[in-house]
Amino acid sequence: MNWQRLLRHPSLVIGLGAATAFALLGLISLVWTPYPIEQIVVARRFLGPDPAHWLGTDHLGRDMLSLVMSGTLTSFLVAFSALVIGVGIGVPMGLAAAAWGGAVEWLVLRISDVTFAFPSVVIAILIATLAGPGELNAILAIGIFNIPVFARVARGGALAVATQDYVAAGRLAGLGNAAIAARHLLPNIASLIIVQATIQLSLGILAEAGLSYIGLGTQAPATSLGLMLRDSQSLFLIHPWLGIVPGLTIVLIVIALNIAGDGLRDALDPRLRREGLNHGAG
Amino acid sequence: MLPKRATNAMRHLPPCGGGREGGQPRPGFPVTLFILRRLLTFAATLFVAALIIFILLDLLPGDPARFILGINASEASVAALRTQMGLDAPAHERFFGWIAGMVRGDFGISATQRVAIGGLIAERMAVTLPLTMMAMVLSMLIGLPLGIVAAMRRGKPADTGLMILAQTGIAIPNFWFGMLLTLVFAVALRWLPTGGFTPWHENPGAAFRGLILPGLALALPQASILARVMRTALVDVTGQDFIRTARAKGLTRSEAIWRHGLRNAFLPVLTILGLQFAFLIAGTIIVENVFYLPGLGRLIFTAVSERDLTLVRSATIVLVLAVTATMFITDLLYTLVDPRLRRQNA
Amino acid sequence: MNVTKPLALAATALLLATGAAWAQSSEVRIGVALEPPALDPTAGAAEAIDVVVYQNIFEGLTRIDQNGAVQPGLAESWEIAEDGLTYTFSLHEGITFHDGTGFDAEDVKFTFDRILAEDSVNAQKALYEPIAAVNVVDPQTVEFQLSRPDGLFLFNLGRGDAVIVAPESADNNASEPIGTGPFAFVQWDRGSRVILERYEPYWGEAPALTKATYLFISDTATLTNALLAGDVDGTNNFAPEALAVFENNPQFKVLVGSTEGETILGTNNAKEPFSDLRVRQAMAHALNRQEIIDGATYGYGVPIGSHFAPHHPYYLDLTGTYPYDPDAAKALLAEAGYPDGFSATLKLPPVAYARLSGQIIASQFAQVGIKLELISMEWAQWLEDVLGNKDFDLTIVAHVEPFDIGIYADPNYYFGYDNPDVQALNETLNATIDEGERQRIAQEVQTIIAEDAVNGYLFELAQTGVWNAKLDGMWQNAPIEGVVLRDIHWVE
Amino acid sequence: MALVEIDKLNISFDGRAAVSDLSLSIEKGESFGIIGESGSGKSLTALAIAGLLPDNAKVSGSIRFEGAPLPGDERAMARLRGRHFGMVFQEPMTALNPLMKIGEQIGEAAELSQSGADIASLIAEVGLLPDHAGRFPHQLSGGQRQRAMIAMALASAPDLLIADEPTSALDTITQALVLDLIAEICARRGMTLLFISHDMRAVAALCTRIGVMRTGQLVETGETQAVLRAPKAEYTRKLVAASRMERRATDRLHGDPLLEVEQVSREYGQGGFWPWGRTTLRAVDKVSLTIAQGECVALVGPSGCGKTTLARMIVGLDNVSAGQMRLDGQAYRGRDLPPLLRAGLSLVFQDPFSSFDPGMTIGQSLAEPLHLLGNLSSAERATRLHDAIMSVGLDPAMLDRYPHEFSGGQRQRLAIARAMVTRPRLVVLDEPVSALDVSVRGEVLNLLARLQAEHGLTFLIISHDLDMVAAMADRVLVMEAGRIVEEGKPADLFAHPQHALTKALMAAQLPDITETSW
Repeated sequence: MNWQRLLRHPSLVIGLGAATAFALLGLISLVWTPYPIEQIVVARRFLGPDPAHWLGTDHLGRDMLSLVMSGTLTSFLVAFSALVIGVGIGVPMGLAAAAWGGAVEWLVLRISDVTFAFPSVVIAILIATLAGPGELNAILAIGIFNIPVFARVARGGALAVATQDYVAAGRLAGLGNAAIAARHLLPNIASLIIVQATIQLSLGILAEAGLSYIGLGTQAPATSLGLMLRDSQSLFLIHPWLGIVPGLTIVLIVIALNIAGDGLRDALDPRLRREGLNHGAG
Repeated sequence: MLPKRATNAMRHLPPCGGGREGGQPRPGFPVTLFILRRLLTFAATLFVAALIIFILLDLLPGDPARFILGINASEASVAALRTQMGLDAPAHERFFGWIAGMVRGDFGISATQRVAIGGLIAERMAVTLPLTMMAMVLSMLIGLPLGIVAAMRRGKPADTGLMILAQTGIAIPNFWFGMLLTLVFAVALRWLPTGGFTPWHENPGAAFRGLILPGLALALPQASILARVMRTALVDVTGQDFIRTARAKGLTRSEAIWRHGLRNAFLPVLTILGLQFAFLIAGTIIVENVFYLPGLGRLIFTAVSERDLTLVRSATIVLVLAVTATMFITDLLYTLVDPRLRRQNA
Repeated sequence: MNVTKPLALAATALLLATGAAWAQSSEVRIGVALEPPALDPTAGAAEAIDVVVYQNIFEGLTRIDQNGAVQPGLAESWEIAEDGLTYTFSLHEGITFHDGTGFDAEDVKFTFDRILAEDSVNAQKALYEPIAAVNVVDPQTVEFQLSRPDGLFLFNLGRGDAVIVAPESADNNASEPIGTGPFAFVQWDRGSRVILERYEPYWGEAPALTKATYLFISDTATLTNALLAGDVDGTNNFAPEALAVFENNPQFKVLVGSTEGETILGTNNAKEPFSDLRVRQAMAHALNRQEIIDGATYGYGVPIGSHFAPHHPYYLDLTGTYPYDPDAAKALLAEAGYPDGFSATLKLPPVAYARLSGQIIASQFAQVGIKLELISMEWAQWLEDVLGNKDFDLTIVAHVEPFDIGIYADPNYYFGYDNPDVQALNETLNATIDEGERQRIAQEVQTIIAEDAVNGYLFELAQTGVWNAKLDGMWQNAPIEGVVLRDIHWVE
Repeated sequence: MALVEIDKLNISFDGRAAVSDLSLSIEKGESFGIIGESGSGKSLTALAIAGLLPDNAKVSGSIRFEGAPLPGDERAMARLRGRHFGMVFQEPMTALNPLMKIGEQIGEAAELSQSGADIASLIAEVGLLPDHAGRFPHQLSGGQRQRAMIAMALASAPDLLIADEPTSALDTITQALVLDLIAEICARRGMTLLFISHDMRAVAALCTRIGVMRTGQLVETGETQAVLRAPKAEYTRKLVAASRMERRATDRLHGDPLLEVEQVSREYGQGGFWPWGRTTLRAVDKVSLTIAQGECVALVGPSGCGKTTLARMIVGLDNVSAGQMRLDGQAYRGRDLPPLLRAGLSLVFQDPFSSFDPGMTIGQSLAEPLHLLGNLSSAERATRLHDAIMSVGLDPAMLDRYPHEFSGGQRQRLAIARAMVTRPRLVVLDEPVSALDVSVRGEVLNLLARLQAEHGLTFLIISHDLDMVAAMADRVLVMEAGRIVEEGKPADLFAHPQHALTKALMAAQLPDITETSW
């Protein structure tokens, strides 16, 4: 597999390119935004797009472009951190279930069942009441939700790989369960995990928006795309622009990620078309 | 770069560990036993979930008694109310009391609303459940036919167009979509109410109308996902040997897909439908806010902000029950649809 | 902004075209943001309870009118003894509760005994502590013995917390309220609405409305849509940011009035560095009130310089005490030993004015070097953290009790202000009945707390109602919480 | 008039030719066979006749059925297929709709062709029991499924039966039965047969005329006996030669016992976590056997007889339920095999495509067992890898390459190299050549024989291929239902089988191609 082969999938190139562009836009906000987003000048609010403020200003006179940049970063950060939690815990769980089997597998499946039984919003509500709303809450809620998703995908993929003779060959060579999981199972389900990760990333961005919208996610003075939508909601009839900008940004990022996921699926392995069907997750 | 997997080899894998011919007739596995086993797992899941909820809520900061009495209440009044609400008992007594109560169907009394929680939850379920069902049905009515059309017209403009539409549908946050729907169909056209809910017994028609817009808002992303899943599943099935067999029998490609493909393609769709219920439940919590529907999600939301612990935990466990029960039912349905699973147990 | 105008215009045009489809009738649907947790105003502090029941289902011996004045209620008249310690009330005749039971002096005695009982769960029990005894003279006469004079006694009797309940029904009032008011409770679809209907045997003048429905819509955008679509006829307090939707729309009328809500930057006076007067003065100088009012209330708030409602006759304009002056703020901070400012937390309850003001204040404070960390919390947690445990640096909250300057005399109150002078003045004020004297004392207290910069004084919340243009009789001001239906009617 | 006439058929995918310039004709009533290895285009040719090629196939040339060109219209073609063609495919498991009962599937075919065929009699005709009609495909054995497929193909009373590798997924005994059934039915109904297989013997047994295909081209065609006895094409000659097994084993002196299996049983609990509802399946039942140093022992038996389970326990992939094994006198129960002892054992898998991790280089895979020997110096490791790959006749430069770069035969050599890298004494070979094309089987077997001779290896071969066993083994063990039922030298055993199973296995042996007497 090389880059040229990947580049033969236009959807992957377009999707990945667009998603990367948004991620970069967010990353730039770490070092530079046109205006600081905490800086409120009420007298300057509701300005339309003009050379000083390319996307205008919001209800507190903050620069919309700066907010979108920073909000994109937050959205990505939340979704990505949640992804790290999901992959970091879910994949080892799934691998352990496949490699050890028996009681370990039973336990992993039951843990997945219980975790899955809690809708992410409910997790978010419970955490928010314990620790207060905020990005961390959103990360945890989405992350916990991601765990069983990755556990199932990893287990399913690893079980298929585990029936391969080279895994038996590894066992013959004296490898233990952990070594089998690390040497043979993990690398061979990596593409499956990457594709699922792309999907979960896009779902994470949507979930962050939803959580921020009901007030459980990102809190001012920080901003996220979901929070911008929330703030603009009641002003939609008067200043629709304030809602359209973050709303469209979310839609575009999610589409970009999904297209990239589809492209990756096609490029990495045609067989994933069938296995990686967990698109409902999220 | 990532390794290419030995895809050919997979085809040759025996279904179980034995010889590659994999051929002995297998004894049927008793279905009742399977159901019993799933039921036990189901109950265990619920119990663990209840324990988690209880532990989390027991840690909650904020005193419901203080909340009820507000900013100027005296310490004595607050303490009196706390005792009255039974917040002084030890944790394990409260937990098992709660569980035992639920088993009897007694969910206790709401701390802030002072009425039986069972009734409160039942009232809210009369909104949330139909709403979820409505969304489920709508998403199937929209998603499945579109998915089938796309699969049948694979690679043609109709397919591309539908899949672009589906991508967009997945990407639009449902609460935002809900608001846009309201603006068009309720505010501008006045075809449907902006929100609110008329109880079923009062006017079933009005109740139904009240659920259409929120149902649509919830259904859009799920319909898009379903359309994609349906399409992929059908395209996959189309490549299977038994479709070729069916064509060899004298069916055209599309006849073969209709007669043999759809039912098989429905298996992955069923899995997704089961998962979707959980997302719809989560989605209702958000959408109920947009349409001021008195659903279970808002009940939990309000109860949390009022620190009504007994209500929160019972309402949460009911949500968890709904999700778990759906997974259970999906399992059973799967067993019904797929005869291969009737003997298996994993 | 150019893009927005056409859309707003289009929406308006559409509405004009379709018109308010609602047939003129004697029914009204009112949108309110918060749903009450229960409907018994004597057993909970939630403002939302009063919004539904006050003066509609329940009545007190006196009632407060829309200007905040005390009017006769269930008591048609009263006499006050010379010493101000004995009040004798003559009750109206022929009053019945909605369940048909009669109302008499025994019910009054029951109500107040219940408020003052050991296990009382009345949120405002403290207000009624001066009552030493309630004596039934005859079925139409009841006598209150006070342990000390109380200038606000008649007002307090008119509050929702002191409405008269019957012993037969008091225990069920939380879910099935039974009072003596012009409207009787019909049903409560929890999470959705409360329906009231005119109580035909009402003792007083019959209201024009026959039915009122309160719809609970917390989301501003949703409420906007509901109003525009005609699903709701009005709301008593609409989020100011979206008022522009209705301001130039002839289908609607916007009622802007006053409330008793002094919005303050609550400051923990007992804690470093806020225990230093210079720090508090610096913060006062750093506040740009007008920007906060514009940003958080879209200009609808009235600036205040102390803890007192501007529409009250005793009000003294003290907004100039510490004018907006960042340089002075920096100088004061340097003098107090914080030349580079300091960091503090700002705990915000879940209300729009607090969350918005918090962001603006954080931005303003940043300019003088004070770095604020905003912490959003639910009411229950806010009550526990801020009010209960006094675990906070700064907070923003509106104090909606009428004439509540007395809280500055309580050193245990959450902002921890301990000034013997104010405490002494408050005691005198409570015992004083002479109007002129009361005004003088009240103004002195206002001045002291303003100069001490106990809290940051921001603005008086405005009441911004949006109603169908054909509705009349709504209260413009909110001297007390409630949406009083009594005078509301449709006009052609 | 020929029933089917193919003229200059070309099939290509994305510009790559899969079948080129193929012309042949099949006469009414004859049995025509196409022989070819994987990728030769034989199946595509069959699909082309039935109009079932994949969408992305580019086709040119003409195919005529009963003198008329195949209709281009999908519906007309479908009806033609339904009435006149019957098809049987290789994998009966995937070729049957898993969600429909057998009877319904057969009934559908009858209904579509309007043949009015009776399902019950069809089921009886293919040797199934009446109650099989009510079963789902997964409830049948492989042979039964293939019989059901045949019944389905017959339901339309077709003129032409196309059988595409109908027996290659079946075990020997079942294969023979199914082939007999096809031959018998064709003869009885006077049906034309197009039989496609890589198995020369099966084709020889069934067909009057054959064509040999290689890389999309028909290299030779003619009367079966003529082609097989006197092949004209070089490729045909090679195939014919490869299909004959020569005995490679020489009588050797055997040393002391190397492996002793003592009363070993293996039971599987089925039913999962909960204790009730469990049933016990005894896969291996008190098996005892001894293999001497330097011996080559073959374990034969039908699928599901427990031979693979036994092998897995011997190599330490699974634990015995009862009994024990000894390697070099040291007792073990399976997975408890200590590393150094493990190094003395190795296993060569059946499927060369799945026996290498696609993400690892050949060198990494080959080096994996080396850590059983403790810490080797990197020079020592390099030497071992070098020796191992040289010993199977491959280039050490291949160590840095990835599995997908190799053909099946090369991979099986590499798998053998991996088995040799620890310089084991006992090598277990699980169907070592059955997944390989006929033409490379001989090479791999020769390699194994050479290695055994050079290194004094002991072999345990698991197989159901009696020819191969006869060629390789010193001693044969016959296994059925978890027990060893007969044992002996191959010559004796096959000449005078005692046990019913051995007799059945012998009977199922297809006659040697040149022995077929038509």
